Amino acid sequence: MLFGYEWDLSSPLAFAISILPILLTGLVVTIQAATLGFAVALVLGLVWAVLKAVPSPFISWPAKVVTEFIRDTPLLVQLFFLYYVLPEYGIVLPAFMTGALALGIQYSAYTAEVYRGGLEAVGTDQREAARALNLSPARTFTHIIVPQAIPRIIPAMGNYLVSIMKDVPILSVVTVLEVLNVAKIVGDRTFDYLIPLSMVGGIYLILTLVASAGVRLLDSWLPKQGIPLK
Amino acid sequence: MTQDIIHFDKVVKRFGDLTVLNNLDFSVKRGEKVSIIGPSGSGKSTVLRILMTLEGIEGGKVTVDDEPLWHEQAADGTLKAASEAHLRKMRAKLGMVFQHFNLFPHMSVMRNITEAPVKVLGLSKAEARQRGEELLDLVGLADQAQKYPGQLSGGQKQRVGIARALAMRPSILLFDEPTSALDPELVGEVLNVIGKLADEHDLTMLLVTHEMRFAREISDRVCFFDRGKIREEGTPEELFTDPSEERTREFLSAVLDG
Amino acid sequence: MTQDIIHFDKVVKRFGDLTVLNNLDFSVKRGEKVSIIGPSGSGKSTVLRILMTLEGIEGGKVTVDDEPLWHEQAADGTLKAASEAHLRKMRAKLGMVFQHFNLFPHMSVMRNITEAPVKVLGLSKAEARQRGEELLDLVGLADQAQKYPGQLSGGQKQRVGIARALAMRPSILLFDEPTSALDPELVGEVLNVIGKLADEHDLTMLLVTHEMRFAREISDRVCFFDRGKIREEGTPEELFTDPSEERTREFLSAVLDG
Amino acid sequence: ASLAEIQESGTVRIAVANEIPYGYVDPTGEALGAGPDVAKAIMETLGVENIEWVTTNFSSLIPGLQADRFDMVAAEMAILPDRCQQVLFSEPNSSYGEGLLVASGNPKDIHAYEDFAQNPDLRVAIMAGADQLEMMQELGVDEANLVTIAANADAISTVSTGRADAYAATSLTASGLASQSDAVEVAGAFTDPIIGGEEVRSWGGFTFASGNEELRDAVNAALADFKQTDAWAETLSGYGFTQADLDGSSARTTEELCASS
Amino acid sequence: MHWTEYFGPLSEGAWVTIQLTGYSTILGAILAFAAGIGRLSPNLGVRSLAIAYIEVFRGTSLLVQLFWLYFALPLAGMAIGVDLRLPPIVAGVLALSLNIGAYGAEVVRGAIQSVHKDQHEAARALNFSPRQTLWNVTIPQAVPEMMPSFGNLAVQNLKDTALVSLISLGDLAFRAEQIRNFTQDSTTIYSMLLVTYFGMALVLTALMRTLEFYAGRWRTARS
Ligand SMILES: Nc1ncnc2c1ncn2[C@@H]1O[C@H](COP(=O)(O)OP(=O)(O)OP(=O)(O)O)[C@@H](O)[C@H]1O
Ligand SMILES: Nc1ncnc2c1ncn2[C@@H]1O[C@H](COP(=O)(O)OP(=O)(O)OP(=O)(O)O)[C@@H](O)[C@H]1O
Ligand SMILES: [Mg+2]
Ligand SMILES: [Mg+2]
Repeated sequence: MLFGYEWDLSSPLAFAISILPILLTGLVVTIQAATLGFAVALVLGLVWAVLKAVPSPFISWPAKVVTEFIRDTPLLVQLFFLYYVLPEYGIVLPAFMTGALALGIQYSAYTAEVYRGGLEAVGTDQREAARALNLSPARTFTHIIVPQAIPRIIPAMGNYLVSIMKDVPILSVVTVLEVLNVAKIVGDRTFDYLIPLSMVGGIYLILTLVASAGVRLLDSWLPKQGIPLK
Repeated sequence: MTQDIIHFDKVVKRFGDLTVLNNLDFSVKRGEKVSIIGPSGSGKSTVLRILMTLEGIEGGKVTVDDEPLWHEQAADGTLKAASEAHLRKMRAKLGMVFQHFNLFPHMSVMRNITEAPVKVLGLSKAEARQRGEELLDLVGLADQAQKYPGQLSGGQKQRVGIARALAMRPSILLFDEPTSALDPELVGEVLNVIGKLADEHDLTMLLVTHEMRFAREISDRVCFFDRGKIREEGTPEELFTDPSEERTREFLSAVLDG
Repeated sequence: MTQDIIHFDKVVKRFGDLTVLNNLDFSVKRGEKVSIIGPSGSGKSTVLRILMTLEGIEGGKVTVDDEPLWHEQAADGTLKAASEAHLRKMRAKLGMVFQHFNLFPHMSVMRNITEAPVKVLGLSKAEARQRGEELLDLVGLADQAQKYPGQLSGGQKQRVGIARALAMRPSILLFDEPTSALDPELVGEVLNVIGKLADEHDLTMLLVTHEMRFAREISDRVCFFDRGKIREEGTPEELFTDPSEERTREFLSAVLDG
Repeated sequence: ASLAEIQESGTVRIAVANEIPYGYVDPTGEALGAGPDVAKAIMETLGVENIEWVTTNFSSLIPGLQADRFDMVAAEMAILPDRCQQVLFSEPNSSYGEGLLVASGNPKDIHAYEDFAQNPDLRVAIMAGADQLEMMQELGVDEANLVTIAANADAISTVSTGRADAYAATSLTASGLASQSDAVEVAGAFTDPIIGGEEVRSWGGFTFASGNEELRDAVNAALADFKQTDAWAETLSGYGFTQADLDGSSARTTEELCASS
Repeated sequence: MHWTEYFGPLSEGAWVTIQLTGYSTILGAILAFAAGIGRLSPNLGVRSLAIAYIEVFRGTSLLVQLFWLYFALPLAGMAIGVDLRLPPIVAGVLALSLNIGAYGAEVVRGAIQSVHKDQHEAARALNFSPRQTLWNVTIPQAVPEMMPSFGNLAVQNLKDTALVSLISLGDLAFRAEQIRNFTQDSTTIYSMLLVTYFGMALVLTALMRTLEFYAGRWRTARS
């Protein structure tokens, strides 16, 4: 029994059907962790992108080193670091929060690049036209650059959301009961890993195929030139 | 107040090791229409971009309307590098039409024209819209106000570019090869609009172009640029029919044949 | 064995809805040098590409050296679509020089020329290299054998392209606008090499070109293509000095002025 | 591998789950603990010179045996009916009672497993695959209050940071962990859980893949002899087993343990 | 235990990590080429197989794949009477390379498709067989195109090796866990671990850049 659901070992099919609700509770956690991690990555990535673009090397250079460091070290180790080291300094986050934070930090290094690429893809000629019209730098950024960068940024971000989802199982090592961990526990208890783990594979395949199709659809819906304001 | 609305005094402009303008002296009178011609890389665009404050200068002084452009008077009377506020004030005197139009692709034609007047000049939306309609009428696009730039032909785009620059009521209008990115059959409509402007307004116009026939028609004066200097200047007749410099002759024979 | 080395018999070629060749009849004699001229989109390249087996046909029959090109004899004597083996055999008779040279950028000039003889004809490396040296000598590039295409000028690249095609010892050589991607000052060197080939070899040559003077010099016959048909053909003198069709006259006057 | 193959090659692969004091590997690669030390003595008797130690997660021990990743487990795994259906157990090598690891000062005042059933605000950590899970379920503890950790070593951090209020493990594990850190301690005045009318006591033995009866029988024979010696008692008490634990180890047979419930 | 004593076990783990990265990157590259080329094959069977492989391994989580190979595959093997009990090192290398190979396949496919159609026509006119065209013309030109992406994938692969510690393979992350087990000295051990991975990634990046330079020498050859 797990989460109040019994399983039925009478036949492989009955077993698979009986553990599906259990796995789906895990899937909910997976999606929650991915969503929260993605939100962190979106915000933190923007911070990195802005810091890296600051003209002063005293700010941009450390930001570059830090993001490179984040990008070049394994999520698993970063997760362990946050989970075991932060409490030594009095910061105790629940496992789920720590996991989402780790996902967010790891992916912020990637989303920062997406922001940078999206903003840089809006050519200098647009900045110059805005300047010639005496638009203020702030207005140029919010009303000229950003609306044109968004359609380039959104699909790339969508792809990272799919990637984050695939990294959520790593959170199982810090007791987060996402779908893989749930399947593993079912396996530990029934000594049958084949069915639960294969089901997790299948669930993931469906999830990512659907999500990727969604991203492609979104991409085709977005106007190519920019998001018209109003 | 002198007659000159634009004055370059020994202006030096470098890109890294490359000196693009080398002690350039150059001036334009109020209301004058001046064409700049010359080989590629001779610094023609650079002159316009310095005026539009898109590029800084390394030496000398530029004056617009008797005020230094890239400098301002410090409290103690000496000149110091211009502040952004000073540049904003000066920039209001100038408008620019770009080679590649540089319209905002995410805004409708009308929004392209009204955005800056509303946000920068503080016009009401209604005023800006009315002025926009007049200008679109002027450039012959009254019926295209609600389209997006992506839906227009090159010639139409450039005419929107001209309307957008005019909407800011500049006293000087800069054109950087306004027709060279257009298909040949679209060049005429844009030149027509520019010609109309030249005839009907007392705007000061500074025009970089490769359209020799057109330069000849509309200009009060033509300047031949070569390697960051004015090699020769004069009325269109003088320059086109009887250039005094060998270099000018060479250039003209090459472009008029081509 | 007939005199014709190439024979198009009511050939039909379509791209989707567009019929590019419409019952084309056309033939070339052994050793003949034929130029194809005509407006853009008239199907000139398509003829060469069908011969080189880069495009299939939708109707009619093409014969090369008295053998069907796009068909082969089935066991029961009927014609069926050509197999890849048949195409390979037929392709060995033809060589092609492309407008954009299409050299292999990752191979040295010598390897560009020797790769196919070694891999396809089975020559030894030494043989292929010797033949390569002779050919580079012929096209005047004996000293460039070790360079990569990226290090050559356009005219040099095209001469390598010619040497590469010749290295396969084709009996028919096809040229698709071999000079139109070149800067004007480089055209001469390529035309020289082609002229030399035309004079000294008994190769059959089929040449699509916009160089009218050159077509006149080297061709035994000139064909004027228009909308997928041969509108008029004849010796260069006939066609260039006294075309009988109005359409030909128009075309010639347009290109000879330009 | 079968007994014959092991004796032929002179090498046996034995797994531990890195649990102090049952079976663990120190950073130099030396295997220590009640299981490994006894296994070493047994292998010497059986004439196997070479032992390859494998460290793995507790929950991977049974799958590992089934997948032939090692020949034997020396983790003092509790002999339980469910497990008997999957693998073979030797006769008990040790017996041990339960314990609880709590944060220093025992702020939540926890003294028994039953506390978690009675107070739904308390969260208890257990190790993945360990038998404390069954006990908690028998006692009616809410699943939502169980925190499953992957290894013993994570317990200190889990408990000291308040991610769980206690860690339920055997008394030896709890005291071993308590000695490693000042942030945690063993819950005092602990009462063993009573399940099915009996105080819980576990019997640990060596574990083998099903079908490998020969190896098990050989180990059983050597173990029976070794348990008669002082060396056995010294080894176990050296790791903190009490006299009651030592006496208790012979109180049940594997057959009884596998059949019960 | 003093922190300097961590170096011994950590360097043993680092060596395992390096080997894992090396083997799985090479095997992954082979799989990437096979599947990338297979995806473009005119043969429907080959193409479907390649697409299925790519989608399955890109569409599921690496950790799920790893656990499946390690825990579930032996049971599947038992069910059909085949011994599929892979040793951890084999399961680890296999999972890593299958995963990275699926991502690499898309890179290979993209690079092959980026080779201009002109090149295929020239090869055809010279009577190269399709196979000769692929190996002598297309792939040599596609390789420099792939190298930057392969560099990123190699670093990704290095990072992913940390996951094999979860199936008890004695890599760098596993050794670190073992030490933490003993000393509970999380800050030091994880800091050392992060820095070591970072250092290895920098070296790997430099290595891939060098390789990229050699693969694309003809591209930089300009007059
Ligand atoms: N941002 C820049 N950085 C470096 N060099 C520049 C830059 N902008 C212009 N240049 C160089 O300055 C020189 C003059 O450029 P400019 O654009 O003024 O020439 P131009 O006369 O307008 O030529 P064209 O007719 O080709 O537009 C050229 O050699 C150009 O390469
Ligand atoms: N692959 C293709 N798909 C669709 N249409 C094609 C294709 N190749 C050629 N065409 C069309 O076929 C017609 C004839 O093309 P072809 O290249 O033979 O013309 P051409 O006489 O060589 O012209 P040019 O002088 O411009 O090279 C053109 O209208 C062209 O657009
Ligand atoms: Mg210019
Ligand atoms: Mg053509």
